Amino acid sequence: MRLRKLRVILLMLILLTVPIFSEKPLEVKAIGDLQLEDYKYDNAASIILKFKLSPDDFLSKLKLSKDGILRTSEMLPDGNMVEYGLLPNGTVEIKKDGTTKNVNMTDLESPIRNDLVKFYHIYFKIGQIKEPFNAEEFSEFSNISTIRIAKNIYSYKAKKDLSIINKFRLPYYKTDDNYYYIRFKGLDDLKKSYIEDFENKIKVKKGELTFENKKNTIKKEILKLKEKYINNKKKLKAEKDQDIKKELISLKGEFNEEVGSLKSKLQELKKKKIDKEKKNEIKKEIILLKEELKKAKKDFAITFTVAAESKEGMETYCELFSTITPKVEQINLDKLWIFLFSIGFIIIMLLLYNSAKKGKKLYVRAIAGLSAVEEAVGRATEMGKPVLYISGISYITDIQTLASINILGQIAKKVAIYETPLIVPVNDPIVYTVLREVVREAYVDVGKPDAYQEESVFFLTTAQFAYAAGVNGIIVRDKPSTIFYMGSFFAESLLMSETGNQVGAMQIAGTASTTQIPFFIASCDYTLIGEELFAASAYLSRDPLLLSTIKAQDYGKALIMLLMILGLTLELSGIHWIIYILQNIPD
Amino acid sequence: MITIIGTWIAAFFTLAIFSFLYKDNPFYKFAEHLLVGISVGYGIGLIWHNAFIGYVWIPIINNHQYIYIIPTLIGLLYLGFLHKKTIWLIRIPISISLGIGTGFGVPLIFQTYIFTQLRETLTVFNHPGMGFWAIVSTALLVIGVFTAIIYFFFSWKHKGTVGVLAKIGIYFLMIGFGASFGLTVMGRISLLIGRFLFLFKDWLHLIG
Amino acid sequence: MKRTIPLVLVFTLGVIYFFAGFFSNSFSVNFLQQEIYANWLKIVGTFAIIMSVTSLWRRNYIKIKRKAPGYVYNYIELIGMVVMASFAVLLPKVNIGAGMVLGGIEKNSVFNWIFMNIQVPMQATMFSMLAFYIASAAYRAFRARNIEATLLLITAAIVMIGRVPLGENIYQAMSGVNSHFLPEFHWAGIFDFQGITQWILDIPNTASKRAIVFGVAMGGIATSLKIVFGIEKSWLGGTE
Amino acid sequence: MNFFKWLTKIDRRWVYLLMAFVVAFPILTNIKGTIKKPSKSAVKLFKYIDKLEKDNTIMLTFDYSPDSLAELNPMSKAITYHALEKNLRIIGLAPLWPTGGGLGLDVIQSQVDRFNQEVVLKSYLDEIVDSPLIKKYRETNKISVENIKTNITTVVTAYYESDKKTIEVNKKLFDIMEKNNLFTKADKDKFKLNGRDWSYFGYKPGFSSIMLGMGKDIPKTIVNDYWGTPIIKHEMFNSKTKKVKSFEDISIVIDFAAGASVDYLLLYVNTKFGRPLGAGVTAVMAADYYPYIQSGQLVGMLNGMRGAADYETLIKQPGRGLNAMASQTYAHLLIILFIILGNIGYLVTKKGDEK
Repeated sequence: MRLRKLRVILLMLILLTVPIFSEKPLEVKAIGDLQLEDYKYDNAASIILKFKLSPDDFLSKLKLSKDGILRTSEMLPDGNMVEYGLLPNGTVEIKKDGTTKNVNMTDLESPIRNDLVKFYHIYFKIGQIKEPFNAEEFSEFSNISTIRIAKNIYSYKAKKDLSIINKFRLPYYKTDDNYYYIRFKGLDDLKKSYIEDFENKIKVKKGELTFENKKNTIKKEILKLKEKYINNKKKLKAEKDQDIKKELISLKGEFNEEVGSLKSKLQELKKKKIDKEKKNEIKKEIILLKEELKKAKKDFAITFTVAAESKEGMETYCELFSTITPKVEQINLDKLWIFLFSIGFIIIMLLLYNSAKKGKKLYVRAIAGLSAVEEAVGRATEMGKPVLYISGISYITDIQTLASINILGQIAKKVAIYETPLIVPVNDPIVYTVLREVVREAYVDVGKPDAYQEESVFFLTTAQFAYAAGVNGIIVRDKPSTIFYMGSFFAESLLMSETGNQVGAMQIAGTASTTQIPFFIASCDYTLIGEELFAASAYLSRDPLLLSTIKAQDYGKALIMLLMILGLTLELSGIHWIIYILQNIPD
Repeated sequence: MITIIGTWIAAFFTLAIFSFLYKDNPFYKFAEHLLVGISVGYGIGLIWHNAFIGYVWIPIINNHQYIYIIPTLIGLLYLGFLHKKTIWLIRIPISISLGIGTGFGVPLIFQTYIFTQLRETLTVFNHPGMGFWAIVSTALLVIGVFTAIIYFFFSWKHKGTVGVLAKIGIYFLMIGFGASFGLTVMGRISLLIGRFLFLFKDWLHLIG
Repeated sequence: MKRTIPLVLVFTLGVIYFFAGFFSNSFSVNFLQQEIYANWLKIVGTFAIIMSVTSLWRRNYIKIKRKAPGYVYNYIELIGMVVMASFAVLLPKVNIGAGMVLGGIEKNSVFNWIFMNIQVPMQATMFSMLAFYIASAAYRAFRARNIEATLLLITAAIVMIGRVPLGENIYQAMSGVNSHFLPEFHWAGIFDFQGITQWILDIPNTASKRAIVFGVAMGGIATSLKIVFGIEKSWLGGTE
Repeated sequence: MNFFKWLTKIDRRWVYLLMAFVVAFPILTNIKGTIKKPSKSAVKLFKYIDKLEKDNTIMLTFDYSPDSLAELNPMSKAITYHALEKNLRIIGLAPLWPTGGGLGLDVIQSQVDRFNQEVVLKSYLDEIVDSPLIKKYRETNKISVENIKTNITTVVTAYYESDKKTIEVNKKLFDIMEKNNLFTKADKDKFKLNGRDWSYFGYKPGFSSIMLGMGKDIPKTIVNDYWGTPIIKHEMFNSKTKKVKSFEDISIVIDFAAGASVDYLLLYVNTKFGRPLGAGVTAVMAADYYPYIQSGQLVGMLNGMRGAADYETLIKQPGRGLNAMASQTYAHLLIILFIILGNIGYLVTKKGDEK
């Protein structure tokens, strides 16, 4: 009772702390000619864009100027634009600062060259055709496979283009005809790098002012080098060898070289002298930069350039701009329905739990493998041979392992009553400590604490196949009459269960690892499939309180089936709102 | 030389493990126990260098991130295991990882397993231009999911209509398991081929 | 006390982290999810090795002390562990010739040599033994006892043929066959094992796996909630 | 009737023996399998790589341990061979598993050896063996000339590895050839030079930070290669015209995986940096990744041994994958035979019992 009150208080406290950690949302703006329909914030660091895009959009935006030349452009780090035009003869025309020159494609740096190579392929398709483009003739463009987004960072208020930080190619999520969703992550990082940019610039400027410090650091470096050299010399001198003499010489040479270069740097620095005017100029620049940094910290914006790639690998760019200021959204509304469903499930579960507490009887159908548990333990007792229990090879946080722990609790009680020996080799150290206590407790519960043997539960090893080898050894030597496999299993499942079959043990398995179920079916007498594993502990204990949760699971599944019938009917009649509820954009 | 010794030792242990197929024998026993011991030792080595030095020692001692002393102290509660009276202390680190894992897991399970899977099931017909065969197949998919869920209902006895539906459900489940079985065979035989190649080629040099 | 503290911790952390998934402020994302979930738990988990070592030691020690049958092998287990661990942790990184280093866990260390030449071959051999066990399971257990079992074994057989070149060879050989009764019907399609395999994977296999996923998800959620709300306490391992 | 009863009670060790025989026989007698119609996903990957031009760079990531080497080595070797044959540049890396570090090197080195031996070294072997560098190594380690000849690059690299100056000395070998005018121009290009044609980083801890870093600057993130040489010294990373700077300059990343690494790489390589991703996975995992091929997030995929066999068929270089196909076919047939025999025995004895 006290624990329950404590829980209510704790829950209230947790809910009260929420506003403390709230953050102030930032302003949102969208500009440009991208037909941005909607956007959402998934969490503090990611944004979901929804926009409309049709093949015609791409084709109409494909840059083919009137002279029939394919063009693309690139923004240089200094903010200037360079325009590249691919001529039909394969050479490239570069326009920069108003001047034009022609070069060969091979002379260009790689990213832009790749773009042009792709353009060149487009030439083959459209070289002879005149504007306007006909979508049918370029069917490959209607087959968009990737959407690429380049994001440019802006300081929103200054509206000053700074630099293209990175280009991203994102998988999109397409709903119906031409709506695309894109999830955009890492806004936090972007903001950080944007601010870092400023800070670095300020550092550089400051460095220009304080060249005295540089001198000192160089002097320190020289001292360090000397120390290192002397140490190495000592080490080498301790040994006597011809080769080492050679190394010593080379070491000296290297040392002299490095010190020499440092010294020449020092002299260069000495030559440099900054007059007062220049100093003031730099100081002013720093002040300006600092102001911008302040602005940047407050708000910054991002431009998205959308490009699309057809499945055939052709790429077309469409410079659709939109500027969005990232803001922080407190609650992820995208997950609202998940929240409602989970809360609903919790309420159903607690209601059923309460009604079970009041004594309402709950029916649960027989589960074949579990009805056999009693028989299996009885068999072991008759034969005077041990019962072996394998709890899977996963961690304690795995729900399958948790289910397995509960099942062992029940089985251990039955085993304790008959005083049949029990062997539990465990794969994970934490699971081992828990299982040990569970088994001890079971023996105490049925009033036979003396029958409990300390070494019946033990840790074997965490390595998958070493564990399987160990278990195989135990099976062959101790010849258990009954083996339980409950929990999460991987490839080792058949190694153990076939060996168990070989010694003629009765085997009952239960796992939700779908890939291993067929092997258990092949080699075990009974197999609990999937969810039956989770129902097992409640079923075995026949505890009405635990059985109530099985009921809750059934309600959940009934809801899923209801949604399936309803959803399919609605979908087929063209109403999509259930899909809308279930809509979540893939990561 | 060291590689040749290695190959011979590896071949010995390979054969020792294979000998279990005939029957349990001292060679297998020796190999098995050595494997268990070595694998624990290997775990100790890896945890010491990667986890203890990497996550605990370097951050706290070298990088002065003293905040990590808190999880270290929590982790040290596992030492309670060494004595009967303090053994309850290990419940604390366990309860922490369990609480965080389960609490965080619930919405995630809802999202990845239930919502996504349900959406995929509902939109199966949303492809224009499906032929007759495709529609039949898709309908089968939906029927399969539906009936197999009914099999997992614990509140109903498998009798009457429910019994028939559950039966159909189990048929689907069995076909699924058959497919898993068939798919796995190739992978497992590949591994056997790998071992044979080691024995015939690297060790005995029977083939080029 | 011994039970209340863990139960309260599970409840508090369970509720906090349940909500953390829905909140998107930096406290939730950066602190709760990144720092504590990812970084702290990693450190806490490091110390669990203490229990594995003591348990292994204790188990073998008891057997050796009692001189239980085959206790010689318990010596081997202990030696294996101690030798391996001491190469990694205790011994210095000294060059011992032949390009090998005594201590440490680097590629040219003795530790790694033992791993590559003893542990790996044994594990790979254990793994490869599955090929034998699959064969024997297929021979012994895949009996057409009832419709369920028959479906399982027929599906398995079809998929197995569909995955090896044999499947396409059969299809090619059969594609010439035509029926006099139903000339329009593409008879060879029956032998298109690759195609049938793909269909099995896409339709009934997907259906069955999806249904299991629904069930497992429900069971998983229920088990998680039972633990958070303290309905299920067996993980505490005892009532004390 | 007795026969069928015997059939149901046959000792399983006979089953094991038959299985061992069926798998071992084609290996020992070198029976090769053939594939007429390679799988679609393999063809997709092949076409993508085949379309790449000379000097494009591909990145291979090795995320498997020795346990699953048998399944993944054949396909990684086939793809490496294809890339080298097409004169693509290769970057190798083991981002997730420490044990993948050595395996990846073995794969790339073996294929590089194949080329260097086939294309260049065979013709000029005598000169190289007598060069002062190799002579010294030969004398100190007492290795016969024949022994060195069969495995020259491996020996050379092993020597350099012990010296931790791989790239320098590798270049020396190249220089010896060049100084003595041993190269024709075609040969010079075909010679696979570490640092120019391929570069191997080994295992680098810190998966996500490594991936994020490589998206911006590879030399800055990786710093040193497998042997500890700063990779900025490699021609691949400092060339003026064909420099590899970040993921942008990598045409495709191909992951050989025995674990969940494909999922991670989808997230980083494909989603974050928009680079094409291909995969080679174990047969057991393969079914999980078909949806990604459908959505185009994976360019293509090789599926277990069959995938390797498919790829070997496509590049017309039969190797372990195709060899294994014979064993696979027999083994599959044997298992099906077992199922049939077991059932005949079961049905007949059941009927007998009923009578």
